[in-house]
Amino acid sequence: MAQVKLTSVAEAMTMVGDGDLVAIQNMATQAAPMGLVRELVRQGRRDLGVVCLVGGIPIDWLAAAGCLNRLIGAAVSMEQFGLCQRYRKAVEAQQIRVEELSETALNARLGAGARNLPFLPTRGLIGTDLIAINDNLVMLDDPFGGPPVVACRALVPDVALIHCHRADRYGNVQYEPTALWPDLGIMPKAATRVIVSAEEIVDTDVLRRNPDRTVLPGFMVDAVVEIPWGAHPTSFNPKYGYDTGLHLAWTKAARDDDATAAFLERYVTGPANQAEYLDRVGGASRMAALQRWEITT
Amino acid sequence: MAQVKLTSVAEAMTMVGDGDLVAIQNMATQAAPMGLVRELVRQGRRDLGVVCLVGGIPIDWLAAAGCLNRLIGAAVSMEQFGLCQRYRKAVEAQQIRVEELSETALNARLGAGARNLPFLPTRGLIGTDLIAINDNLVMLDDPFGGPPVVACRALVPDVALIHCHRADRYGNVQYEPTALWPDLGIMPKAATRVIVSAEEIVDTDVLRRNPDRTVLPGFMVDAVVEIPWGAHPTSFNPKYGYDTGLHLAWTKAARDDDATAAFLERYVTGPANQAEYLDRVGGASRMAALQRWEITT
Amino acid sequence: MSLAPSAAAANPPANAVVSAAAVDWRSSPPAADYTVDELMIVALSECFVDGDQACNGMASFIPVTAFQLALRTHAPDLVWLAGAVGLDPKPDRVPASTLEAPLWRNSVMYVEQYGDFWTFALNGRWLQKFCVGAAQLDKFGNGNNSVIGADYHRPRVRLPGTAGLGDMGSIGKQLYYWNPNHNPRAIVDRVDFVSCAGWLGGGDERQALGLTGGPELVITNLCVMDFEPTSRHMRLKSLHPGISVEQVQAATGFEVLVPPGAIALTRVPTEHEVHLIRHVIDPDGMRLREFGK
Amino acid sequence: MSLAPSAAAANPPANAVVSAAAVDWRSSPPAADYTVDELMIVALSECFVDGDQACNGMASFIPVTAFQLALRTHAPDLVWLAGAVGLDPKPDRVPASTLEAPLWRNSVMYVEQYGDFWTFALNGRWLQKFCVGAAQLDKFGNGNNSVIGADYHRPRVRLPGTAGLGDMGSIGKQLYYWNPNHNPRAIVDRVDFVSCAGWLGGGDERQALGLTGGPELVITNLCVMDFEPTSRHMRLKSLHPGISVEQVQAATGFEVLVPPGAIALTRVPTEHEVHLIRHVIDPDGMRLREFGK
Repeated sequence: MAQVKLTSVAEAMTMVGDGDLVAIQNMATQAAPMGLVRELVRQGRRDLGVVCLVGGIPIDWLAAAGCLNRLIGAAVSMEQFGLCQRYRKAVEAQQIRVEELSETALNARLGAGARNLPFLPTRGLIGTDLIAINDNLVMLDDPFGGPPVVACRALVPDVALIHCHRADRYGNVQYEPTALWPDLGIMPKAATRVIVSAEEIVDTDVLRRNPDRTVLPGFMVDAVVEIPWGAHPTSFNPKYGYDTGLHLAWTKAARDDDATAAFLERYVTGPANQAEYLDRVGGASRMAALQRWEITT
Repeated sequence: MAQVKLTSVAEAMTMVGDGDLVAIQNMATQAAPMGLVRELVRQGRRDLGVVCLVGGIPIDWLAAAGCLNRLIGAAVSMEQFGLCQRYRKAVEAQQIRVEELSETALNARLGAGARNLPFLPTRGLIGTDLIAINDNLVMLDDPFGGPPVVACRALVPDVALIHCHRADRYGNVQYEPTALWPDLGIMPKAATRVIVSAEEIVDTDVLRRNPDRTVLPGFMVDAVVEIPWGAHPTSFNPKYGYDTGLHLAWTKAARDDDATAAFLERYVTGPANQAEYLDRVGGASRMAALQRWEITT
Repeated sequence: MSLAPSAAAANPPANAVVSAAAVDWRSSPPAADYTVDELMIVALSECFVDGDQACNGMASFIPVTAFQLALRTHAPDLVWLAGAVGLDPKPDRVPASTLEAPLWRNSVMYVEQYGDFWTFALNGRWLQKFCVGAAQLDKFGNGNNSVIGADYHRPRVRLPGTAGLGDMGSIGKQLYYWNPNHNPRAIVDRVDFVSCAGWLGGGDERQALGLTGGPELVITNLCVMDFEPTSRHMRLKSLHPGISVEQVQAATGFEVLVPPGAIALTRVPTEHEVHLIRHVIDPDGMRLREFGK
Repeated sequence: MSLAPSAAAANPPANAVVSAAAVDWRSSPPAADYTVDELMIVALSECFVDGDQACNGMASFIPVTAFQLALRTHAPDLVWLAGAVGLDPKPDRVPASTLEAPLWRNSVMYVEQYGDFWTFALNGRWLQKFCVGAAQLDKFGNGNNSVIGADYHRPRVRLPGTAGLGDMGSIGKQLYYWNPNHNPRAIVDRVDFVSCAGWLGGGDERQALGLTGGPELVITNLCVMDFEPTSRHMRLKSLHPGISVEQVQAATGFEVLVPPGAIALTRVPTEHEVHLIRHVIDPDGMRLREFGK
């Protein structure tokens, strides 16, 4: 039915080049493609831009590793674990330039990119200071004589990084019933390339049992890799919760340059593969606890 | 959690007034809220407008009964059963005015209506004759210097009629996994009022088993009624197929004014309720055959 | 196969649980041992009534506790969209995050965000009240979660970002600000950057832009404030028991309007409300995290 | 719980079925007893190759049979979105409707229409070929499914309506018209109303509007036609065996361009192709409904 897209994480991430604009799935402490993000750091990508809805720990790790020079998004926060301190410092040092958008404006930019429209309108943001500072937003009169709108210029990320519950080797992507945020609903459709990590690669016939749960067709996907627990330390409902302990360890390390470097070496660049990473973060017993959504510090 | 919306079909349809613009779910031979539509005819509504994606037999019955004076839609067709002849004759006699839109233009008009935006753009229709004849479409330059778009004015139907697999008494609407057309995906969200018929009214706890299958929240719905086999003679996958025999009987009757009147009396205005209607169209044994998707003439 | 109506359609039941809760709520005496978190929750809860739809975002322990309190007392028909995802959920208790799945356990619907949630929010008929937590809030009810400092591109402090606030302030919502730490750096004369549109420069400036809705109330650990209808300037509405006008002024970065005459006292939680908050809705005390505990 | 890779990831299997089908297809001799429906299906099938995504609308028996034939012969990696809903379905046989659920049985994905299908179609990278059935088709490849008559608001005949064609003609698709009843009222000098944008007035008029794609082929029961690249005027490409240029001209409402020299013959279906069409893909002969049978 289609081409085989299954590959290794190392091979997949060579599709991301220095300077690329990378859309990353992530809602605060949820559902980030962490296996793919760690590989970006390991491969030493530079001058990346990030597009995110509400970015959390992957943004902070990429900022800490010096991979980023710009970000387009609605917010960056780890919610209960606070602001992303390495990201924040890099922005304050003007090393990362931020295009801050409201959620409807980000959705409109991505929706226009996905549909090959030059812009889409929103009625959000009117009255805020976020319009004047942004060349990608402009007030536009309604041609029918109604109220004006904010035209949001089409945004086409170079690549989108997505994590899912299961996929087949052709890149058909399935998601279990849970929250469906715009970073899965629209972001990958806007991107030029899509790289997907899956908790599990399954035969296509497994996907046919629940065609309503397939969220991306294989023809949109350029590479798919199997990374069990691939969203850790973010949550991946319903399979597992976020890792409180690793988030806290990171927020502590992030206060200090040496501790940050040691943390990145131990958890990000050091492990040669997902199995080594999982060993270092606590192995099967810890994953079992997260699977029960236990809050383990 | 919310207000009770459960009522009778007769009571529900008093929410539709003469002259209203009524959005009707229906894709050719699929998924039309026929129990609600028949009640519209029985109550003798006049000067109605219809909004449909691809309208089939409900449009033809409404046209035959003299209920319509305008239609906004992408097509009217019963696919294998041919054009809707009573609708066609009424249009050719200039009794029904047609605003014909491409699918993306209809979606854009409804999407703008649903989101309280004055318009949404499409790149469909450019080059066709459908733009010049329509005051609700206008070419608009891209404020960022890209290609022009067709601005599609917001459309807000007065009421949307929807059929679903199950609902609770609060109007939470669930749909089994199957095709999800824009007349369910966006049309009810644009309408001022929403009336839903359900194959079955269930306890809310039944809906909680599959929250991903709930497609409309109760707060959007104004009335919900239980009408088993409520889409007959259109199909309602996966529960039942379309009724070939009744479609053929209609296309034959529609050729002749007397036969049309007799058909409407027998199947539309005559039956006092859904049980009587089901008796006249073949009762439980016929429904069982449709449930097996048998093509029964 | 049956052609008969289903049992659920034929027998709409009385909602016995709701009635019992309503009786308790009405007859319960003021609590002697309430705390300020409970006072704020009760005050916010009163803003949400039957017929409203409420939703919450990240780190919103006070709003999610307030919504659940309203549902169990005066507003049994309130619709709650937990995390802007889960419709009418039945969480065991307030969890450690207000944007993770444990909050929306046992929902009736998972609302897809891109198409559905924002359609509901933009439409103008639903979700017409929104609770806002902002790093900076000014005298005209504008919010800032973007940057501290004069130049957006050279911020002294980078804040998390506007997220949904940049929308909610502009699309006709009634805004309810809450702040558990009323201080002059948080409640300021003018925000450094408007990332949530309030009454803008005051007066009819918001209306002139074609915006409806706007800031309604500010609920802090010291008082409840509203906005004077002509100037749209922040105004004292009620003092929490034991707090003085002077304390409020000292904690505020501008001169709060004080209406003439006696200042009302914020209603004290009832024993029943305190019981629900402490033992039923939030037994783990997650709400105290908003107070740095 | 396992931390090891799944079996499906570790063992990508060879696709044995596809290979066998490919061999049959290449070595099969021309069929002696093919019929014109099969000839048209084969001609359309050849237009869809590996890497393409194909979708179909209502009453499209020839396209859906052609897609399935391509999948079983030269294009095993073709992606088919049945009814613009079901991804890679496995229908038992061509059913009585090409827009009802039996066509998309056993799909990998149900594509939601409003958000997803039209996003895929508008994007410009996918679904780049589209089969069009039009009541009227003119010499520049414009289609009409709207009205017959000079005044849209006073039609002599009300046709079904543009549905998706009004989009597909304008958003960069390569259009493949099929018509099993080539006659001068259907293939006309100028359509009464353009409801599917083709080459418009010919020449570079389409390009001047910023439109890419455009009509590629017209496959009828008499011949295959393309469009001359400069004038964009319809031109004979191949004659079906036994059909003359004169028969084509007599059945066409304008003078078809005829290239100099011998006219090619449309390729005759192989025995294998006929077998697949008659006995595997469409054993009920639903495709003959397009010929009024």
